[in-house]
Amino acid sequence: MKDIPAIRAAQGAPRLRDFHQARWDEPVIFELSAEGERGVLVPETEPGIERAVGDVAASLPRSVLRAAPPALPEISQNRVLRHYLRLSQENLGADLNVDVGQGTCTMKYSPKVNDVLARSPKLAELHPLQDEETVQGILEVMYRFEGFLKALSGLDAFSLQPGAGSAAVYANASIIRAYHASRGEADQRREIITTVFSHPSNAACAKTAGFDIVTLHPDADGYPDWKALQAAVSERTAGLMITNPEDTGIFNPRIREFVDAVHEVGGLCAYDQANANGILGITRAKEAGFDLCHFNLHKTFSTPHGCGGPAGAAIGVTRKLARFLPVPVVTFDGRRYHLDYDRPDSIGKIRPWYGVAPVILRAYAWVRSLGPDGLREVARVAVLNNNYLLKKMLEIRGVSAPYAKGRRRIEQVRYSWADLTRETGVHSEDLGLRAADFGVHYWTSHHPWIVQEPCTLEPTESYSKADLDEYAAIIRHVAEEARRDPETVKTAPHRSTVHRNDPSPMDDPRQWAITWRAYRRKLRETAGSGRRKA
Amino acid sequence: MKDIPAIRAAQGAPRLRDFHQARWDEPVIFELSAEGERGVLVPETEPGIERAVGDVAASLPRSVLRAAPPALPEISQNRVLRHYLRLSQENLGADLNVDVGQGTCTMKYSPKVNDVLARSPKLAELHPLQDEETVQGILEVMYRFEGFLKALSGLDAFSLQPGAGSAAVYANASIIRAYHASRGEADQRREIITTVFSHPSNAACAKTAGFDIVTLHPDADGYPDWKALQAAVSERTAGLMITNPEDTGIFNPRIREFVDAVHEVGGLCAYDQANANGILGITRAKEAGFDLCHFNLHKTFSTPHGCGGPAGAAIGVTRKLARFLPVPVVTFDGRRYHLDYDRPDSIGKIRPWYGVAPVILRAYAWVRSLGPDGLREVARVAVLNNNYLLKKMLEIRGVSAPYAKGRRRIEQVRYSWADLTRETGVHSEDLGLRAADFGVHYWTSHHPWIVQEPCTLEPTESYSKADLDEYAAIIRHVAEEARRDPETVKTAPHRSTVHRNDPSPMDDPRQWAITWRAYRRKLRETAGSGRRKA
Amino acid sequence: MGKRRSTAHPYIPNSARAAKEAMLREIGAASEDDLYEDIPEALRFRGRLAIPEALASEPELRRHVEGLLAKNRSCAESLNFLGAGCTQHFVPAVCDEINARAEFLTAYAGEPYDDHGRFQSLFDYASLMGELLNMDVVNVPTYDGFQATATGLRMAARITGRSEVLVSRAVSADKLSKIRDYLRPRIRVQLFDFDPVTGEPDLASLEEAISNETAAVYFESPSYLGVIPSCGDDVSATAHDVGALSVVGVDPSTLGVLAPPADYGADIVVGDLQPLGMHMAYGGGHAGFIATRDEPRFVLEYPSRLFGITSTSVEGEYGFGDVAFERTSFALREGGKEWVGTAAALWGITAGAYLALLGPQGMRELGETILQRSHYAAKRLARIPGVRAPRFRGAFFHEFVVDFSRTGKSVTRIHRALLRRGIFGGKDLSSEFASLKGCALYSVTEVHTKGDLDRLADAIEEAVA
Amino acid sequence: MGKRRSTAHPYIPNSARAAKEAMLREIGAASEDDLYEDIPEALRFRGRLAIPEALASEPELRRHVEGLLAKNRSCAESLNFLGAGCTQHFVPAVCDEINARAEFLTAYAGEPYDDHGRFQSLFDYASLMGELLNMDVVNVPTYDGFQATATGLRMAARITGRSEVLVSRAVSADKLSKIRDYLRPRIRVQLFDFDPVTGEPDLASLEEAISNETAAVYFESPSYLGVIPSCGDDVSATAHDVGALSVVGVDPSTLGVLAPPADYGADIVVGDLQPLGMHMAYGGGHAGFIATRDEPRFVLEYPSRLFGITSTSVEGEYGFGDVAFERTSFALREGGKEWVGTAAALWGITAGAYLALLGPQGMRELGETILQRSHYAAKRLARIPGVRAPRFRGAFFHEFVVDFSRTGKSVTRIHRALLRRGIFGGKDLSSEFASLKGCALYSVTEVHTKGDLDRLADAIEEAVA
Ligand SMILES: Cc1ncc(COP(=O)(O)O)c(C=O)c1O
Ligand SMILES: Cc1ncc(COP(=O)(O)O)c(C=O)c1O
Repeated sequence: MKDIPAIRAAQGAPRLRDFHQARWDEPVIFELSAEGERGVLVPETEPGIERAVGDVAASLPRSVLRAAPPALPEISQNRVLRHYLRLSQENLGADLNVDVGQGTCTMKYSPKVNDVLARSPKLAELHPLQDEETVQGILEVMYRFEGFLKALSGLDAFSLQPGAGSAAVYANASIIRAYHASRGEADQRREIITTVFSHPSNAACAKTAGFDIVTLHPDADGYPDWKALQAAVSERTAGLMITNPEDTGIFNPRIREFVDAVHEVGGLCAYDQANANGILGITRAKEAGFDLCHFNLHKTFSTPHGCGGPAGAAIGVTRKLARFLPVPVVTFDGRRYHLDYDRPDSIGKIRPWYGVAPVILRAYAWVRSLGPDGLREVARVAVLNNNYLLKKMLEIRGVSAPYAKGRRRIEQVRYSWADLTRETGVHSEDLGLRAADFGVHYWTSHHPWIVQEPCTLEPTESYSKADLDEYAAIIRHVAEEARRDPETVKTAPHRSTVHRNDPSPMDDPRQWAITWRAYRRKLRETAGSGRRKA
Repeated sequence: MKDIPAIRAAQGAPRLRDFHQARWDEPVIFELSAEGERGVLVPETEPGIERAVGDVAASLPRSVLRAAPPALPEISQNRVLRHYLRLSQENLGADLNVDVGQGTCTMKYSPKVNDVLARSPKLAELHPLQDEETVQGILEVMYRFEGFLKALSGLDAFSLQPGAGSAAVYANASIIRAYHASRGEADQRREIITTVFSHPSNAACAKTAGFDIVTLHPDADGYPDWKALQAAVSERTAGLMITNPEDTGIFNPRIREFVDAVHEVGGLCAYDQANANGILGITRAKEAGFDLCHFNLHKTFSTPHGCGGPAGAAIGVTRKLARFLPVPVVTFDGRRYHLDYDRPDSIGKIRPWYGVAPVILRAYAWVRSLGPDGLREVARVAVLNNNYLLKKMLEIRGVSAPYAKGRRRIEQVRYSWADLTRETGVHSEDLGLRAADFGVHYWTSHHPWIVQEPCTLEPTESYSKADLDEYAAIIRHVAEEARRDPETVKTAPHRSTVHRNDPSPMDDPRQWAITWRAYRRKLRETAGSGRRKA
Repeated sequence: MGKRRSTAHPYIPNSARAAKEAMLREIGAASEDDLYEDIPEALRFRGRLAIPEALASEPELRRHVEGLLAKNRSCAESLNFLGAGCTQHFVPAVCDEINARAEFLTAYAGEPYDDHGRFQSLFDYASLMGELLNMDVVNVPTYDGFQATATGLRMAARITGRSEVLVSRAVSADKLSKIRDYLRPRIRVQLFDFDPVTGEPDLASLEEAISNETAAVYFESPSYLGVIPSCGDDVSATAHDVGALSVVGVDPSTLGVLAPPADYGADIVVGDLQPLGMHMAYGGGHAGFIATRDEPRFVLEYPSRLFGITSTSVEGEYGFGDVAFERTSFALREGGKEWVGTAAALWGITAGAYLALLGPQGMRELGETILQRSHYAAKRLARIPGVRAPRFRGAFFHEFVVDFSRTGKSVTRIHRALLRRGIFGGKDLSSEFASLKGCALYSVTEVHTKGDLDRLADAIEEAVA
Repeated sequence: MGKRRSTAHPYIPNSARAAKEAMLREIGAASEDDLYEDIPEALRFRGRLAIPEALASEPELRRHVEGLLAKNRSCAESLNFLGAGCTQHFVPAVCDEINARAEFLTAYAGEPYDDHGRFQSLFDYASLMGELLNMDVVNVPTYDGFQATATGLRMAARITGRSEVLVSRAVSADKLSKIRDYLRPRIRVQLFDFDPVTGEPDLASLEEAISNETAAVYFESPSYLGVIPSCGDDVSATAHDVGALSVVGVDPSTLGVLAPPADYGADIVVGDLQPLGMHMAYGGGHAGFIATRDEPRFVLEYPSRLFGITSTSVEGEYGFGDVAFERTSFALREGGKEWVGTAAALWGITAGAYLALLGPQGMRELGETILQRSHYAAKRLARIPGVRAPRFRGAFFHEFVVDFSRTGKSVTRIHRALLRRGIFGGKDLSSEFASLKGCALYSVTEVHTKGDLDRLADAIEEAVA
C-alpha cells in the first residue's frame, strides 16, 4: 500500500502539478460537413399561412435574392456540440486555473449564482423597448447599482451604457469634449494628458475622440512625474485621463495635486478606475478631486470575461457634468423608474439601449453579496495577496519589481525578467509559455514595454494562500529551468493543447488568412504560383 | 504557407486524432482544506426568531448532539468549483467522444433542449406531495408518455416508477410473484428462465425477488436454444425474463414460440426492452405475446446517463396484470389528472413517489421531437450504423463476431479478439485502454464472458458515417499495433488522465480504502505494523 | 411542408440520404429493411405508431413542453411546508453548475483512466459522507433512500444469517411498502411502536418483539414523524444484545448538529442524499447512501459499486477503481449480491460538492438555523387556538407534527384554505396513522424566513377560525 | 448573528484569519492597512459606504434579486412585436450550453496555446460569417452593430483619406446619434433620403449629396424601416463613381435568402450578431461584426483583433494567432487604429455555433419562414379598417411599418390597449420620423405562430374600433 500523499509531498512543497491540457485535435468546423446533415430545424410555416401568402421569397425582386445558399457546413447537432465542447476544454478560463497571470485584467471569481440570475428568462427575454411598466425590475437594478457606484466613487451621476472599459474611457473623452464645446473652447482645448503606465486605452480612446495625446513618463521611482505634469498643463489642456494605481501597481500619492494642477488651467480630470479592486472603499475619485471616472464591471465587479466580452462599464461624473451623460438615464420619481431621453446636452448614444443588462445584474448581485464591509475586505485582501505574491516572487533569482523599491504595491505588480534574460537568453514570453505546462500562465503585459521583459501579476482577492504558493512555485521552477535547461523553456509549451505557432503568416498579406475561405484561396494561389514557378 | 488540411489528409484517412485527455493532477478534496475558508454561507436566523426561541441546539438532550463538527474540509467556493470543473474535464462523457464502445448501454445523444426543459423551476421546484391541482402539467406529461409506450409496446398499462432498468426488471419479477400468489401458486412457481445473453440483471433481479434462475445457453448459431427452453419449462416455471435482441445484437426469431411455450405451462413472459433502440416501431412486445416489458429511458429514450444515474425506466403489462402495478398510477378523468393509490392488489412501492420526473420529461420531449416516423428512423439508422460498423470491424485482422455468421445484427455486436490474443498475447482490455489514447474507448462487456476477449460496440443512430469511420480506424490501428508493438498496447493508456492502477488493494481488505479516512487509517496502521516488524 | 420531409433529423446524422446510400452500398444491402432479416413477418409491426406527429423544431417543442409545465405551480411560486421524505432546501448554484457539466451529465461507465473524474469525484463524495457519518465505507449511491433502507436490511439479514427485521412504526407508509415488497421473498418484517407522547422508539415494545431471530432493528433519526431519538444507544444495545444489527436511517442534513448514528451504535446507516444539494424535482432528486464500518463481512455484502483509492504506474498519481467487484451482479449475475445497475451517481457527485461547499461550519450553521426556524414555527402555531404543535414531546429538527384535531376542522379543509393563499400545508397524516387523525407533518428549513413563518401562522389562524 | 461576523467570505479565501495572519507575518506587515502606505490620509475614505448590508448567503441573495426580476414581464410571458434593432429569434439550446461553458465564460486573454479553443472557435466564427457575407475578412466582434457601423465609417474615411460620409435617413435615431458622436472629431455626417413610397434609398437625393469628398455611402438591408433595397448595386456604383466606399449594414439572419451586400458592391459590411443565437436580454445580446475583402488597405484599418490560421511546430497541427497585431492600440496606444479592448467575443463564438447548427439549409428555411410569417401578418393587419400595412411598397423581411394614422387613434393609445391584452406592439415611430406620425415598426419572426399573428390582428382590430 503506497502512501501517495507522502510521495506527493516528497515531490515538492508545493508540488508542481503534473498537468496536461485537453488536446482534441479538432478540425476546422468546415471539415466536419457532411451532405444533408442538420443541426437544428426551423419551424415550418403553417399551411394556413402558406395558403394566404404563397411563396414570398419567389415574389421578391430577383436583385435582392441570394443566388446560391451560403457555403456553410452541414453538421448534425451532436457533432456541433461535440466540436465546441472539445474546444471549450482547450481553454483555461478563470474558473479552471489560478488566473493571476493576466495582471491589469483583474481576473477574479465570477460567482455562479450571479450567472444563474443573469440567465433568468425574466431578464434574457426582455426587449429593450418594452413599456416601462413591464421592466420596473431591471430599471430598479440599474438605478440602485448606480447608487452603489456613487458611494464607491463619491461622484454624483452615473451612466451604465458603455459596453466595456475602453468604451467608457471614450465616453468620458466625449464628455470632456462636449463640456469644452459648451464653453466655446472646443478648438482651444485639444490635449489630453495621460501617463504611460495608464492603460493604453486612455491614450487611444482620447485620440479617437479627436484629442492630441500628451504622455507623461514616470520619475525615477516609478511615480507619475510631477514636474512633467506641471510642464504639460496649459490652456490647451482639455483634461487628464489617468489610471491609479497604475498598471505597475504603484499608487500615485500626489494624485490630488495632479488634479488640482489640471483644474487650475481649466481642464477636466477623468479617473480610470478599472484598477479599483484594491482600493474599494479605501480611497475614491471624489477625495482626489476628479470630475469623471469609470469602472469596469467585468473586472472589479466580478462579471465574467467571456473570452473578451460581453463586458460592461459605468461612467460617473460630478453634478456639473451630469447633463452631458449619454441618453437615456434611469430616473426614479419615488414610485416608478423611468428612462429619461429628454437631455439636450447629452453626448448622445454610446451603444444601443441602456447598457449590457445581464452584466449589470451580475455586478449588482455581487455588490449585494458583499455589502460595505465585504467590499472593503475585497480590497484589503487583494492588496494583501498582491504583496504576498510580490514577496514570494522577489525570492526568485532573476526577477525584479522595477521602481518604488521597497514600497508596497496596490493591486498588481509589473515585474521584469531583464536579469534572467541577460543571464540565460530566455525571454519573459518563454517563461510564460513554459508556465502553461503546469496549468497556469502569464502574459507579457500590454504597452508600454518600458519595463524590460515584463510580466504583470494580479492575484485579486479570489485566490488562497495555497494558490499563490503554487503559482510562485511554478514560476520559480520555470526560472530555474531557464538556467538549467533553456531549450525546454524556449520551445514551450509542451503540455498545452497546441505548440508554437509559425508566426510568419501573421504579418504577411499574402499568407495571412482570417477566414477558412481566405485560407483555402491562398493555398490554391500559392500552389498555383508554386506550379507556375516550377 | 503550409497546407495543413493536406498534411492531415496525408496522415491518414481517416486520420488518427492526436489526442490527450485533460490531466489536472488534482489532490483528493480533503487536501484542499484551509482553516476557516467557506464555500457557501447559510442564511442567518433573524433576530426576531433568535429572541423567540433562543439557542435551540443547546436545549436539546446531550445524547442527540454531535460532539465535534464533522471533519469536512474547509474550502472557498472558487476552489471547490475549480476542483470539480477540473475533474469534469477528466471524464469522457457521451457529449465529448464517439461513445460507441459502451455497447449494450445505448449511449446516444441527449438533446440539450431536453435538459433545459428538465431544469425548469416549474419542474425542479415541485414537491411530490403537492395538491394535484398544482401539478397538472407534470401529471399530463406522465400520462401522455405512458400512452407513447403503449403504442411502442402494444401493452395495456404502464408505470413509470422504477428508477432504472434493473429496478424495472425487479418490479416485473415482483409482479410475476404477485400474480402467481394471487392464484395460490407462489410456492410452486419458483423458477425464472432467462438466457445467458440477456442482461445480467434479468437473472440477478429475479433472484433478488426470490426466484431460482434457469439460464439457457445459446445454440451453435448463437440464437437462444429452443430445445433448452422446451426442456426448461415446467409447472415450476414462474416466468421468462429475456432480452431481445440479446446483448450480442442477435434477434431471437423464435421469440414468439418461446413465449407460447412458457404460457403453455402457466408462466408469464417479461420482455427486457432495454435493447429496443433498433426495433422501435419495427416489432413490439405485443406481437411476440409478452405479458410484461420494460424500457430504459436513459437508453432508448436518450436521457443522459449522469455518470450512472439518475436514470428512469418504465414497466408495461397486459390488462390482466394491470392491478399489480406499483402505486400510485396516473389516471385521467377526461378533465383532470389524478394519482390513484387505491389499488389493493398492487405490489406497492418500488421507489419514492411516481418516478424520476425530470428523466420522464426529457424522454417525453425526445419522443415529441421525433414523432412516429422519427422513432422508426431512429431504429433503422441505428441498425444501419451497427451493420456498417460490423462491416468495418470485420475488415480488421484478429477480430470476429461470434455466432450467426453472415447474419445481420440489430442494435449492437459482441465481438471477440480471441484470434488476436492468441497471436499477440494482447488482451481485449488492453486494446480498449489503448483506444483511449485516441479519445475513444470500449469496455470488455459484462457477464457472461463466454465470448472470449469480448468487446461490444453499439453505435446507435447518434453517430455519423465519419464518426464510425474514425472509430473503426482507431480500432484497426490499435489491433495492428498489438502485432507491431504489443508493449505499447499493454501499458496503455498513455494519453489519458491517469495510468494503469495497481489493482492489488482492490480485493484486499487490509489495503482497500473506500474513503479517505479509511485510507489514512490504513496507511497509519501499515506504517505502524511496518515499524513493529522492523 | 412536404418539401422538408426528406430533411435529415438533427439527432440522426445518417438520416441524411447521402450517408445512408453510401453505407448501404458498403454493406451490400438494398435498404434498412434488409437488415431486419431475423425478425419474422409475423412479429413486424406494420401499423403507424399512435404517437403525435413530430415537433421537430426546437421552438415548437419548447412551446409545447413549456406550455405543459406552465400548468404546474411550483414551490418557488408558493410557500411550501411539505417534506415527509423530500425536503425543500437551498441548492447552491455551484451544485447545479457541476451536475450540468456535459462531461458528468453524459458519462456512464468508462474506465478508471478515461473517466478518472467520475471515479475521483465519487471517491471524494464517499469520503465526505464518511466524515459526516463517522463511517469508513460508503457506497456509490443507489436509487434512493427507500432502496438504501431495504438493501441495508437485506445486508443485515445476510450478515447475521437471520430472516426477520424489526422496523419502527414511525416510518412512512410508502417506505414500509417498499421494505415489505423488497424483503418479502426471504425476510419477515415486524413493527415496533413509538411512544405516543414523545414519539421516540418504544423500548418496551422493541424488547417484546426482539428475539434471536432478529437480523436487524431499524429506526430513523429524525423519524418520519420528525422526532429525534434520544435513546439511540439503547435501541442499538437492545439489538446487539440478541446479535442483531442496528440499522439507522438518517437525514444527512441534520449531522452538522446531531450525532451520527455510528456514535449511538448503528452498524449500517442508510438514507437519502436529496437534502444535500438536490432539487425536489417532483421526486427526481433522490439518491440512497449506505454506510458501514470497514469490515469484510459488511463490505462484501454491498450490492452497489464501491470505489477505492490506489496508486498507478506513475509515482505520486492517484488512481481509483472498483473494490471487491466480484461481489456484484455484473460479475456474477444471480450469484452477486442483489444487483447493481444505473442508479444515481450524479447526485452523489453533487452531494459531495455540497458538503465541500458547506464544510464543517456550514453544516453546523445549517443545522442551527433550521432548528431555530422550525422551533419558531412550532411556537407560533402553538399559539393558535385549537392547534397543538409539536404533537410529540421528543426533540425535533426540521419537521414536526401539527395537531389540528381540536380545531374542529379537517386537515383537508385547512389546507385547502392555505392553498388559496398560495401556501402548501404539510403532509396530511390522517389516513396514514390511525392515532394521528387531524394531524399533519410540517417541514421548515433554512429557506423559510421569519416573514414566511408568520405568514403561515396567520393563514392557519384564519383558516381554523 | 454577531458570531458569524468573523466568518470568511466564500469569495475571499484569504479573509480567513489563519491565512491572513500567516501572510502578514510573511511579508512583515502588522495589518492590511500598512499596505496602503502610499495613499495619503487626505485621500482616505473614512466613512462607511452607503451600500446596503450584505446578503451573504445565496438564498437571501437569490430571493432578493429574483424578487426584483419578478417585477419584469418578459416576452416569454407576452406576445412581442418589438424589433427595431433587437430581434426576438429562437435561441437553440446548444448555443446557451456553449456560452455557459465555464471555460468560455471565464477565459479572457490567454495565449494561443492555452486558449486554443477560444482562438479556434473565433476563427471558426469568422469563417462561417465569411461564407454568409461572402467576404474574406471578419473581425473578432466589437461591442455591437452601432459600433461596427461607426467604425466601418471611420475605416472608410481612413482608407479613402476623406472626411465626409453619407448616411441613409432610414437609420434609427439612436444609431445616428452614435455615428455622429463617434465621427464628430474628424468626419462630417450628411444624410440622404429614402423614397417616401417604396422606402428604398432615394438615388436622386444621394446623387445630389455625393461629391469627391465623400468617403462612404452607408445604407442598410433591411433598412431600419424594414425595407430591403433592390437598388443596392446602384447605390454602391454611385459611391464607387466618386471614389467612395459602399458601407452596408445588414441583418445576418436575412442572408439565407437575401443577397449578401458584397454581391451588390459593398466594400465594408457591418451589422449586429444578436439575431444569430443571442437572447435579447434587455439589450445585452449585441455584438458587432465588420467584414471586408482581404486587401491590406482594408485589413490594416481594422481596430479589432483579427485571428488567423497558421501551422505550428507539430506537423498537421492547426495554430491560430493575431493577424497584424501592430495595428492595434494594445501595441501602439494612440498610434493604433481607434482602440481595441474587451468587446463581445462570447457572442461571436455563439453566433458561430448558431450558423453551424443552422447550416445552409437552415438559414434558407429560416429566411423563408420569416418572410412568410411577416407577410402574413402584414396581410392580416391590412384588412383592418384604417390600418395600412406595410406602409412602404419596398420588399420587406421581418419588419414592416404599420400606419395607424387613419384609424384616428394614436399609436400610444393602441399599444396601451394591446399591452392590456399581453401584447407588446411594435416600436412607435411617431416622434422619430416626422413623416411617420401614427406609424409603428412591427417585427415578426419564426417565433410567431399563425395563432399569434391572428391574435395580434384581432387585438388591433378591437383596439382601433
Ligand atoms: C486600467 C484599465 N483601463 C481600461 C481598460 C480597458 O477595459 P476594456 O478591456 O473593458 O476595454 C482596462 C482593461 O483591462 C484597464 O485595465
Ligand atoms: C438489456 C438491458 N437490460 C437491463 C439493463 C439494466 O439497466 P440499468 O442499468 O438501468 O439498471 C441494461 C443496462 O444497460 C440493459 O442493457
